[in-house]
Amino acid sequence: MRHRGFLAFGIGLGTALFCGWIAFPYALYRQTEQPIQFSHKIHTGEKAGLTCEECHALTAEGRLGLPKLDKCAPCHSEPQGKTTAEKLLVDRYVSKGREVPWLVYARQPENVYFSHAPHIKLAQIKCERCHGPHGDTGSLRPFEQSRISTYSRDIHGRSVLPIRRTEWGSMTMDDCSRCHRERGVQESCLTCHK
Amino acid sequence: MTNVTRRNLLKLAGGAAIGFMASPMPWRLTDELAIWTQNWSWIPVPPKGEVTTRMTACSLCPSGCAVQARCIGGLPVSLRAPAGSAALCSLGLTGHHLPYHPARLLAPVRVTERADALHTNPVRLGEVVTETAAAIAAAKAGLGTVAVLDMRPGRSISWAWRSLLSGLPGGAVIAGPGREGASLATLERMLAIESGSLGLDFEHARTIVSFGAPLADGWGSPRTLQRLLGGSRGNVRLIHVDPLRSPTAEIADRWLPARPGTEAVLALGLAHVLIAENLVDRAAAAKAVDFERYSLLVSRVTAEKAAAVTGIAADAIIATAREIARAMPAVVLAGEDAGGGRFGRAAETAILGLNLILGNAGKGGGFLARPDLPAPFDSASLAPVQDLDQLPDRSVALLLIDASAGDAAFPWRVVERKLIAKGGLVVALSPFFAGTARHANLIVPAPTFLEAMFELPAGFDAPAATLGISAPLIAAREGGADPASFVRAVAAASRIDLPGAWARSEDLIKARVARIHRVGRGSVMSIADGAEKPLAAVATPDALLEALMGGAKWEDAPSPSVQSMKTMLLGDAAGELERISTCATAPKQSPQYPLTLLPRAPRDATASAVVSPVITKLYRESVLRRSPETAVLNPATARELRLRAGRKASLETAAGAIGVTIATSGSVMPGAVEIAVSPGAIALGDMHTAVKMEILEICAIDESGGWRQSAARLVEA
Amino acid sequence: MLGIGLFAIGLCLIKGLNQTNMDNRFAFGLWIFLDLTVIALGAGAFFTGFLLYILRRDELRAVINSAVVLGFICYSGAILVLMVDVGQPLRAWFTFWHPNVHSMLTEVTFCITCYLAVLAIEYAPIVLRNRQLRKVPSFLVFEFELHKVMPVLAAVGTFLSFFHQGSLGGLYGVLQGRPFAYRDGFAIWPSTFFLFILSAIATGPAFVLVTTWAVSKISSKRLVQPSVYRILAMVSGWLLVTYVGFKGIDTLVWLNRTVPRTGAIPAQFYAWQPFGTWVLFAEIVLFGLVPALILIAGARRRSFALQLTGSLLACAGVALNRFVMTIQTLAVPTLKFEPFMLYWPSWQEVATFLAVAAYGVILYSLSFRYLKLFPHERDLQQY
Amino acid sequence: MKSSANSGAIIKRRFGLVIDLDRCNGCGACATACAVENNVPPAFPEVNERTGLTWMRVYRAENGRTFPDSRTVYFPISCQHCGHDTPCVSVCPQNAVDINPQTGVVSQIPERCLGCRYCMAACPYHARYFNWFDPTWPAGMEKTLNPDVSVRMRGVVEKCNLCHSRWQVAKAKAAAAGKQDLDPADYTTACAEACPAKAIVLGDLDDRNSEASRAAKSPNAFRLLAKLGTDPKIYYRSNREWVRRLGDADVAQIESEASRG
Repeated sequence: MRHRGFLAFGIGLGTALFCGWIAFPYALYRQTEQPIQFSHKIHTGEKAGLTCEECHALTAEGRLGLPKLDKCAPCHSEPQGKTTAEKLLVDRYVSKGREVPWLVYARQPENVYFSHAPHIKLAQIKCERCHGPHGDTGSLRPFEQSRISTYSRDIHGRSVLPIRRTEWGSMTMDDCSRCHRERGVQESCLTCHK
Repeated sequence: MTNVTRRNLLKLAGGAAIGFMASPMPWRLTDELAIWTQNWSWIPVPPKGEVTTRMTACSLCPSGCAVQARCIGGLPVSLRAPAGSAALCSLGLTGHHLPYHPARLLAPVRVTERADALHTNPVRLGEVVTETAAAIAAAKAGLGTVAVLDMRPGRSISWAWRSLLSGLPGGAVIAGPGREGASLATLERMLAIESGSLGLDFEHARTIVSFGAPLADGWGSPRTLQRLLGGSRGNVRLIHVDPLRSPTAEIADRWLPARPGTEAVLALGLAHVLIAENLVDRAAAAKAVDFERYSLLVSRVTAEKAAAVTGIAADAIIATAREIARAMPAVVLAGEDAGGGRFGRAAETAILGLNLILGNAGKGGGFLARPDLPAPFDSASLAPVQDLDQLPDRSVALLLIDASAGDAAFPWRVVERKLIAKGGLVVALSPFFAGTARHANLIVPAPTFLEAMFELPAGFDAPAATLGISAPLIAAREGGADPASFVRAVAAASRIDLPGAWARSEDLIKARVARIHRVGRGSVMSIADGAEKPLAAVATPDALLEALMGGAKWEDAPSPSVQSMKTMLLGDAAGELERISTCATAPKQSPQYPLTLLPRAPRDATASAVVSPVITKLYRESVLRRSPETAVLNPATARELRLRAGRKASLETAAGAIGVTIATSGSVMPGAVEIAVSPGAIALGDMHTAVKMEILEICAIDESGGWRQSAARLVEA
Repeated sequence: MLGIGLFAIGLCLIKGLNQTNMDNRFAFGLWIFLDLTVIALGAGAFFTGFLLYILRRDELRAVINSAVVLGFICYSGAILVLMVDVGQPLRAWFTFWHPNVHSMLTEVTFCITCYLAVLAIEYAPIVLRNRQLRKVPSFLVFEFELHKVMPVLAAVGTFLSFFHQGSLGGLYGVLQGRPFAYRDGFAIWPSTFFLFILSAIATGPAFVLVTTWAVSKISSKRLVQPSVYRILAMVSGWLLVTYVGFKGIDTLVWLNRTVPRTGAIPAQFYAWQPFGTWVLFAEIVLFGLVPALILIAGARRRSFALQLTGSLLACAGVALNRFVMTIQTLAVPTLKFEPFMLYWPSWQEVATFLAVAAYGVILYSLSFRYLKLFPHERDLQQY
Repeated sequence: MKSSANSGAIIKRRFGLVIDLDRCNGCGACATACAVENNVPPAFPEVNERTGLTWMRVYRAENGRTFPDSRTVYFPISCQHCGHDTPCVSVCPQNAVDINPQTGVVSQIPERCLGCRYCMAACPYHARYFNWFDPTWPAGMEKTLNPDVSVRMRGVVEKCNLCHSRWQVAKAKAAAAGKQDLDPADYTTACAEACPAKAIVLGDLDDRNSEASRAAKSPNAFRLLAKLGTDPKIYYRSNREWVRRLGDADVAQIESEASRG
């Protein structure tokens, strides 16, 4: 009798823990593949020999983002090699002159005003500090987006817990303000929010 | 293996509860839900894209202010005045909203009335053209005449209309009513000017005598207002005649609140003092063939008599006359009657006559002769341009309304009266199912501001002819129709061949620009760098067009001489003025309509068919503009008539009644009742609220299509 | 009633607060005013607890359970309404995660939620005394344990309640932008902080008295000894006297020192009908001093009628005070050129509150039916 | 640690507006421009002057005399950005309101706000507005929204922040050029920019040679409800004595047209 009671208790506990720790994080995120595959390694390697700045350049307004098609077109007017990605790039985008609808891992939410300029130019922070070392990744991982908050997993933290395994891999408000505090930036909501 | 007891279930639940608490799920869910509320899918998200700045000009009123548009991904998100040029008004600041206005038409429609509400059913453009052609045929067969109501005359499309009408019975282009400075036509008649028109030289005037010209409410070019408000105010004096304590009265150096309807007497009284005290430019005055009669006539209207009629102290009138003479050049404007319409011919003649005895004709700071802009093409015969009151009643079988470049509020009653008994066909070219177009049977959607090229001929208050072009920033919407090509189509359908090689409005505008370039006179004013270079320095017509598209303005060389063979101080209103000068008395109120109704009509309420929905900030969302449901009285008047503030009442005139709430304010003239005119529900983009009877609909009207102040009464509910 | 109310709540949550008649000027409306009142009346719970467990007035054991249930209802009800009142209920927890320690509202939120927990725990043993549940051995143990810590809980509860009753008063006292509500204070708390505490503990017992009487009328049973009523009346009466005293002093200080310093003119506050100076009079004398005297007299003369009227008046008084602080404060203009405004609640607002009231009644009657709210009930039925 | 020193450099400004009431003729361009700049939605049909959203609101007031001596003045009123004991900052339970140390601007963060409206009760200028409705624009008009300002959702408070997005853009531009501080020419508010009479001037009140600080020091300059001691950063000026009395808090109530009878 008594023993069976504990059994029931145990089952309850077990299932709950399983759902909470394993099933939930899995269910929370919707995974989408990028429109086409892309290898930073190839482009930065001796093959193309590009630097980060050549594609991700800072504009006079202090904006910085993904390269437009005109950056890709010169080399990719013809497929470079046999990969499907190449074929897609040329057929679907370059030849049609359509921009590639990349899914941006690090896109900040609508209520955030973020400019790369002060971080790169003034504070001289390295890209890896926030974006991690994907300059030499061979492929693009699927884009993960929370089904509820619609936030990209990259900005809301890889882990479901508010803990950070690596220096990068999470661009939550806390991460921003931690860094700001370390550097003694005078902060207020309006410094980053709009 | 185990029998399920209630207690076991309890324990299972307990375990589960503890388990969940120990997992990240509940906490993360709370967080995610909070973030969800910050990113609701139904909250609009602003556009993304690169930021660019593009130049154009505002086509929403004849002032044609230069506009600098901030664009995201090529589409304008905000409009502002370029550095160094006149600031934009609320209409201009929100002009880029209009292409998305809920009243916007995206296909030709037929308007039908069911259950006393208007409905629209889409029709094909072809049908509209054939029906119009049919109506033309019917007119030719003797059913009636054909007329075009041109809400923005002076554009080159007007020539297209005029050549279309030239062959048709009674064909005439009617200059749309409710235009600022329409009174200048009267002055032109007094000066017997055949060609060209008069331009007003505010720039050099040292005194502006405004008879009800609402300068501070967007009347005329914003430049004038900014001169009056700006730092350089020192060198221009404003004398304002207005029974309303209006924003213009607020900024005037001298305010003369003459009783509504007594403006003519005030003008004659001023003339009397000017002549009696020998303050006039005799030489100039003597040019007038009827000067003797005039001075005799005004000699009857002594300052004291004028005072008795107008309610303005005699010494104030005398002082004003001297003030005017002291600070010449002084330009005298006949603006709007206290009801917002034109004064009527007699008053206009009396008021504008002051200019002639002050010698303002052809003088800097006065009225300059202004050669017309070159026509876009030569044409053997053109239909005349007339005013509405020159059109006989019950004559028009086909009325075409061109509201493609803007609209203005005016009483439809005056137009309706012109249509043949069984109501002829009314076809409108308008971007919106609003304003004048709502009275049409068929509407062809024209492109609106920023969607197409619009030409901007100078407003009445520019000393010389000018031309600007409003360049399109947004691709025209599907289903729209170009006015010029509509004219062509109608002409083709009714076998009228039109001169000139043009198919679309742009062609007409380009043709006109080319002709300006050929004339070679004047200079081009660039907005970007404020530089002014002679037109001769512009190499090709295309170069000129490009400059104008970039926000530049062509300005003709001023030609001050007004050659006039036969100046008439009493114009064609001599008889009426005789009557006024002899037996004018202070206006008496009829016992059953003891109040004078004075509608307050700011520009953004009457100068266009629709406004941006954001204009609600000035009306419904704040108390800056009075509510159109509030009738405001002087406290004394209210006491006299036993009306209590805050009560609901019905405001009644001979023409109708509306429901209002009574309010009192010391700023209202005793015996008057003020009501604000504000954009209607449709104008503000609310297509669902039922259209209410609006204040202007119960005001008295005049033949030229304006509103007059009217006798009214308030009956508490 | 519950149904309509829930529907109204649904409207407010789904369509938004445009369902209410509140506006940018009347940011607070019926809900906040009633919340404040209800919470003030709910003070009976902790104060009786305080008298019983701390001051050891054992006669009050007769009403403590009922008082606790009342408190629980009032507080949970108030919180329910608040959840509808805020524009973004799903973000309410931010207050705990990113609290602004300077805000009176933060104090209120923290205290009220904590105290609600306390009440829940105090509620537990009453539930557990239910005959059915007594069968479960572990529950018995639990209940016994609870009883030992009850004084501690009472103490904690008392502290929390004192604090948030105060904070509720502070809520308005700190509004230095609203000369009508702003008060000078001691230390960091404006005088209203203490006045609210006083008025709450003064009317709390009165409310207990009223409800107990009402219940015994409805159930037509004698529930407590007349002596209990007398104690409640006496306590309430004397506290009310003190309150009125302080309130009077505070008002004088406010009129003669605080207001002039803000540049406002006291007379202006009462220049607007219907809120004339009569409000001030009613608040202090009619519903303050008068009930106080009636209560004391009633207690002295052992006249229950007097005790009851006094209690009713006192409750009305505290409501009036909360009304003035909430609604009149917002109605009085601050800028010279802006109008005086009034507002009427929409049916959604009223219905929402009625729903909560209904919930209160239901919960109470259930408790009364199944639980032992009045320990002496049985014995009193004997004779 | 050059970088940290660099980014930590202290810039302290006190931006404020100086509004010349003798120039304002109540045209409302400031209110319109503000709404366009800050994505303030147009009114629902049900909305009235008590539930509307007007970050910049123009009040009409009269001198209380009667015709023909009656005079009208217009008070453009936005958030007054109080610098001392800011009433709304201390009351917000969850830090949705704070003061930006670099600009002195009082912020209101809609994403943090829970809509308790305590700050609105605290504000003596009624400069804070609550989103009673979900924001909606006519179909297609969302293409005209300003990308630098986030659209607020229903159930939160919003108010003027001196076009802070423009400040952010100017800062970014400066940073891109390697400059620590923005060029004053790059930053002005929409209302100041739109005013046809140039009646509104934005500037750093601490910067001795800014036009604003000079105007604010003129003898005819005053601040609304200055006696409350909240040190607002919006100054008004008028040469007309009755206007100054209207603006200051120690004269008897004057009948206001704003009451609409």
